[in-house]
Amino acid sequence: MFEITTNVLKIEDYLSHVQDDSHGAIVSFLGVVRNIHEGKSVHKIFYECYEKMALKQMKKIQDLTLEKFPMIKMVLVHRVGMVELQEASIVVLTSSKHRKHSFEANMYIMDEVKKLLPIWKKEHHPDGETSWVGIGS
Amino acid sequence: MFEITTNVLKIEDYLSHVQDDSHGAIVSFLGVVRNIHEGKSVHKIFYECYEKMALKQMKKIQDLTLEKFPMIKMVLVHRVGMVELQEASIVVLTSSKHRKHSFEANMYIMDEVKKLLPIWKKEHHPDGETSWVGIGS
Amino acid sequence: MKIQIEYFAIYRDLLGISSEELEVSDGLSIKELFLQKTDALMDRDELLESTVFAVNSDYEDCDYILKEGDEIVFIPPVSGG
Amino acid sequence: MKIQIEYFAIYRDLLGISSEELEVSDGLSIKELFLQKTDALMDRDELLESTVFAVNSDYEDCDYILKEGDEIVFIPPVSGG
Repeated sequence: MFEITTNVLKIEDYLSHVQDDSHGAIVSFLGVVRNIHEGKSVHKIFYECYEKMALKQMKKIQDLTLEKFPMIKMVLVHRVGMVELQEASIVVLTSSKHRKHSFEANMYIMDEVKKLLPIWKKEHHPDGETSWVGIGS
Repeated sequence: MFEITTNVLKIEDYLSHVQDDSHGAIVSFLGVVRNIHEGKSVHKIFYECYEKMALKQMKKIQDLTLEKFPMIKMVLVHRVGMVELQEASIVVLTSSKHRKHSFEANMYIMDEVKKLLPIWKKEHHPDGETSWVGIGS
Repeated sequence: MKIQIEYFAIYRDLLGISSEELEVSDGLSIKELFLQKTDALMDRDELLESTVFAVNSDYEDCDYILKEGDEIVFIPPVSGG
Repeated sequence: MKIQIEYFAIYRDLLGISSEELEVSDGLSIKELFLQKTDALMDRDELLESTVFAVNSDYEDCDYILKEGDEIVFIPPVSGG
């Protein structure tokens, strides 16, 4: 499953979606807001999303992942709106029989997320300034 | 940090140990009891541990990991005693600035766990039989 | 023919609008549309270089020819995750 | 000299004890100790092949020579995780 939400993200809320009696390995990735980016202090980040397209691209990432790793279960959730320091902006869960595929699928999903999802960060700095990540900086 | 426990394992109980304002990526691995192993049905597993040595080897794994990935934080917890279907026997958490090291360190820790920890599984089958994993089978 | 442009992130900030419906001539490419809309912006060339294009929620090349009813978005470098 | 053996997992099941203190002769290797203790077991060769040895909570080679006070464990294939 995949979704976009404004809620606080917790791994345990999504664990049941990847549980399977025949799966022995669950890998989860949490991307959290950190206090520095390219040398500049950050105290929170606003995540903006082109939601219609983001959901279409999430579906594509899910299809690509299940084609490459047919036996896994996966969860991909991105939070949008204002995210505070050390809160999570993304959670990715993968499960499979053995750990190798759970790790590989999880890394693959994150690589595709970074390439495909139309989501943008506006960093809020302690001095009150803001800047869009990845352009004009 | 590392420990051996008889308690039910939950990721959220250990997250605070890897949180760090400068870290943006938290990877967790949960090893859970699955219902089949080498073609035989399993309904629970008894984990036995040579605790004194296991703790010494966990310390060694932690030292090796922090030498290889100096900037990470990590948690390694193994449960012992009877573990039911879909309960976790191990949780490994790693955090770092970026996701690459969190994933790599987590996989590295699990590889070392499988090699070094003196912990043994006695599988309980639905027919009441039991068998030690990895020998005489 | 009519198309729709949705503006996000830096483009909404730079152009001051979040969407518009537009009448465009047949045969216009998405890159030409981009150059028209960003004509007044400083660093337009730098923006073009780092921007990709979406048509109806899919990525498209910059030489894509606009069609009636298309929903267009200029996609600055994404930074999800 | 005296040593201590702790038995775990399949060795405790096969030998029926969980630990023992033992008087051994000088110069005995850990492999020789293993062969003495498992003399009566079926599949002893197979067990030897898949077993490694621990002395005072560290892994040691099978030709390790026992020392006074050592704590010895025969380690069948580990299956943690």
